[in-house]
Amino acid sequence: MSLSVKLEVFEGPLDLLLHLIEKNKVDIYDIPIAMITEQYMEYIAAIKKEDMELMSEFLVMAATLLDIKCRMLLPKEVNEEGEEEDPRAELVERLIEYKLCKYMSYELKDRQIDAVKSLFKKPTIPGEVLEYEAPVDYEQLIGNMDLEKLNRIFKAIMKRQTDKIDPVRSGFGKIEKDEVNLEERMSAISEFIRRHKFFSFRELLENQHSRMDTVVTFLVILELMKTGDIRISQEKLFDDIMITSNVAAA
Amino acid sequence: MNEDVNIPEEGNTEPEAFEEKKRAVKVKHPEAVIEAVLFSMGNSVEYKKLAEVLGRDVDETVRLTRSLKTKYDKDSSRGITLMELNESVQMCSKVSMYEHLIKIAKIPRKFELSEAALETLSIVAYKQPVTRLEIEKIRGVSSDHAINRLIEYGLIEELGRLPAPGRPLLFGTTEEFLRSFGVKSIDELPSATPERVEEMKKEAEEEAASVYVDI
Amino acid sequence: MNEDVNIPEEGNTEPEAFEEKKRAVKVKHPEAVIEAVLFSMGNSVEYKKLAEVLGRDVDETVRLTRSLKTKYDKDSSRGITLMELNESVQMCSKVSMYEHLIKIAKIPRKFELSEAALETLSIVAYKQPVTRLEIEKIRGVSSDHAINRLIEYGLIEELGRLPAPGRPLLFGTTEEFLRSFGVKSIDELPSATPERVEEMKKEAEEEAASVYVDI
Repeated sequence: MSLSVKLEVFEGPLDLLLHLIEKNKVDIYDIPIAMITEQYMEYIAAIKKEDMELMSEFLVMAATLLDIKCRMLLPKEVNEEGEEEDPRAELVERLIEYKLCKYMSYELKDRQIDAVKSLFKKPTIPGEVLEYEAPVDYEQLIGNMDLEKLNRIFKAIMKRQTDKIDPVRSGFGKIEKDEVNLEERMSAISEFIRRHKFFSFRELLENQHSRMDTVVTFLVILELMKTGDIRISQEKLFDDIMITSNVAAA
Repeated sequence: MNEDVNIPEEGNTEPEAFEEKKRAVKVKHPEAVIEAVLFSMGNSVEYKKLAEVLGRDVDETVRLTRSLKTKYDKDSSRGITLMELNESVQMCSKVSMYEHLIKIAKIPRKFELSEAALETLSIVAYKQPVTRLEIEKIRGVSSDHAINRLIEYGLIEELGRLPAPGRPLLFGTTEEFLRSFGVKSIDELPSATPERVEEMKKEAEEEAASVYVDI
Repeated sequence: MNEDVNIPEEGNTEPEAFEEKKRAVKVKHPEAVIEAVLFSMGNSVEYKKLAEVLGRDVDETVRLTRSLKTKYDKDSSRGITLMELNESVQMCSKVSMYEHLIKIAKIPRKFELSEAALETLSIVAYKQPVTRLEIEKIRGVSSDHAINRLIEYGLIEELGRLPAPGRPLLFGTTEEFLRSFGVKSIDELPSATPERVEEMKKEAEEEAASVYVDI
C-alpha cells in the first residue's frame, strides 16, 4: 500500500476511517475491525508528528479502535435486556452520523455553485421617497384631547406652580431647608387612612408646600400601596390620584 | 467616465469601424440581458458598455433599450422602468410606485403628544403670546424639545419678538390648533391683545432688572 | 427599525383589533408593486411587510409573489427573478444571466469554503441550534477555526446560550446562508432524517452484498 497519502487530506479520524471502509468496500455496519485497525495504524505511523493537535485526535481514535478490537476477542457483553452488545455499535453510529454530514456538505457545495450566479443589488430608493414626510395626522395626534382637558392640564400646572411657592415663607429673605421625617409622615398618613375611606392625593398635600414634602408623601403612598393598606386610581393623565383606604373604619 | 462617447449616427455605417466587434457574439435574449445588467449594476450603465455585453453596436443597443423602456412603461403590471441619462441608462422604479415605496422604505411616524408637549401646549394656549422663558418658568423645566415638537406639528408658531432685552421669541397657537381642538374662534382663548404684549414687556423688563440686582 | 409600531390608543374601547387594517387598501397592480418594492429595496423584504404595502394578507402575498416568480422564470425575455428566503423574498438576476453579467458587473468575491467549513456548516444547518461541542463530537475534530470562519462570512451566527452547565453558545444559520446556497428555507434541505439513515444503511448493505458477489 502506498503511504504517499498525506494525513492532512483527511478532515479527521472519522474521515480517514470512512475512507478505509470505502476503499476496502466493507459494510459499515459490519466493520472488519482487525483489518481496518491495522490499516489505520499504518496511516498514522506514516504521518509526520509535527502537528500534535491533529495527531492527538487521530491517536484517540487509534486507541478506540484497539479497544474495540480487544473487546471483539472477548466473550460478548450482554446488556440489561440480555442482548449481546456489539463493541462496534457506538463507532458505527458516529461513522453514520459523520457520513451524513459529509453527504450534506457535498449537497451544499453543489448548491453553492449555482447560487453564487444570482446577483443582487443595493437599495436604490428614490430621493423623493426618502425625503417624504408624512403629513401630520391631527386626528391621531390630538386623540381624544379637547380644549376642556387642555384647560384642566393648564390649571394643574398653575396649581403646581403656586403650590411650590409657600405664601408665608416666600416672604422671608431666606428659606430654611427643613428635614422631612419619613417616619413621622408615615404615621400621620397611616392615621389619616384609618379615618378616611376615600380621598385624593391632592387633599393629602394640603399644607405641604415644599417639593420634599410632596416627594415624601408620594413615597409613603407607594409604601402603603405595597402593604395593601390602600388602593389608588387615576382616571386620566394629570388627574388627581384617588386613594381608597382598605383599613378605614367603616 | 466622460470620454467622448460618440453615439453613432443613423447613417454612419463604415464597415471598418467595427474592428473591435469581431469577437462580439450577439446574445440571444438581449432584453433579458439588458434587464439583468441594469438590475445588477443598480447605477447607470453606459450604452457603450452595455453594447459590449450585448454583442451589438451602440446604435442597436440604444434602440433595444428604448423599446424595452416603452414596453415597461406600457405594461401596468410592471413596477420598474428605465431612465436615460446622457450616454447611459439606469433602471428605476416607476414614479407611480412611489406612494407604495414610501410605505416600506419610510418608518411610519408616530403622532402623539407627550406629557411635556401637552403641558407646553396648554401654557401657550392660555398664556399666548408667551416666551420660551415664561413657559420654562411655569413648567419648572427646560421645554425646548416640547416647543420644537409643537412647532413641527404645526400646533404653535412664532408670533414675533418681544420688544424687550434679548428680543425673545413669542409663541402662540396656530389655526390648525383651533381646528384640531374644535375651537370656533380665537375668542374662546385669551387672545394676544396689545395689552397683553405691554404686560409681558413690563414683566420682562422687571425680570431683566431683577437679574441685575441679583448679580 | 424593526419594532412593531403600536399606535397608542388613548381609550382603547374599539372592539376591533384591526386598527391598522382600516387603512389597508388593496393596491391595483400588485405585481407592479411587488416588482417596484423588491427592486428598490434590493435587500430581502419580509412577506409580512410586503403584505402591508399590498393591502393583502400574507398568504395572498406569498401566492402573488410566487406566481410572479413563475412568470419571470418562464419568460426568456426577462433577466430577473425572485428568490424566496424563509419568510422573505428578494429580487435577483437569473442564473442564466451570469455569463453576461461577469463581463460587466463586479461579482462579489466568492468565498471558497474549506472541506472543514462545509462539514461544519452542514452540521449547523441540520442540527441547529447546535453547540460547538456537538459539532466537534460529530466531526471528531476541533472546529474552532471553521466556526469562526463561518461566522466571519456571515453564514452562521450565535443564537443564544444553552441553559445548561457552562451555558454554551448555540449556533444557527443566517439568511446569508440561504442566499449563498440558494436554499429557500432550512426545511427545504434534503433532510437528514432517520429515514435517510435507513436509506444509507440499505445502500451500504447492497454495496457490501455486491462486493461479496464480486469476490
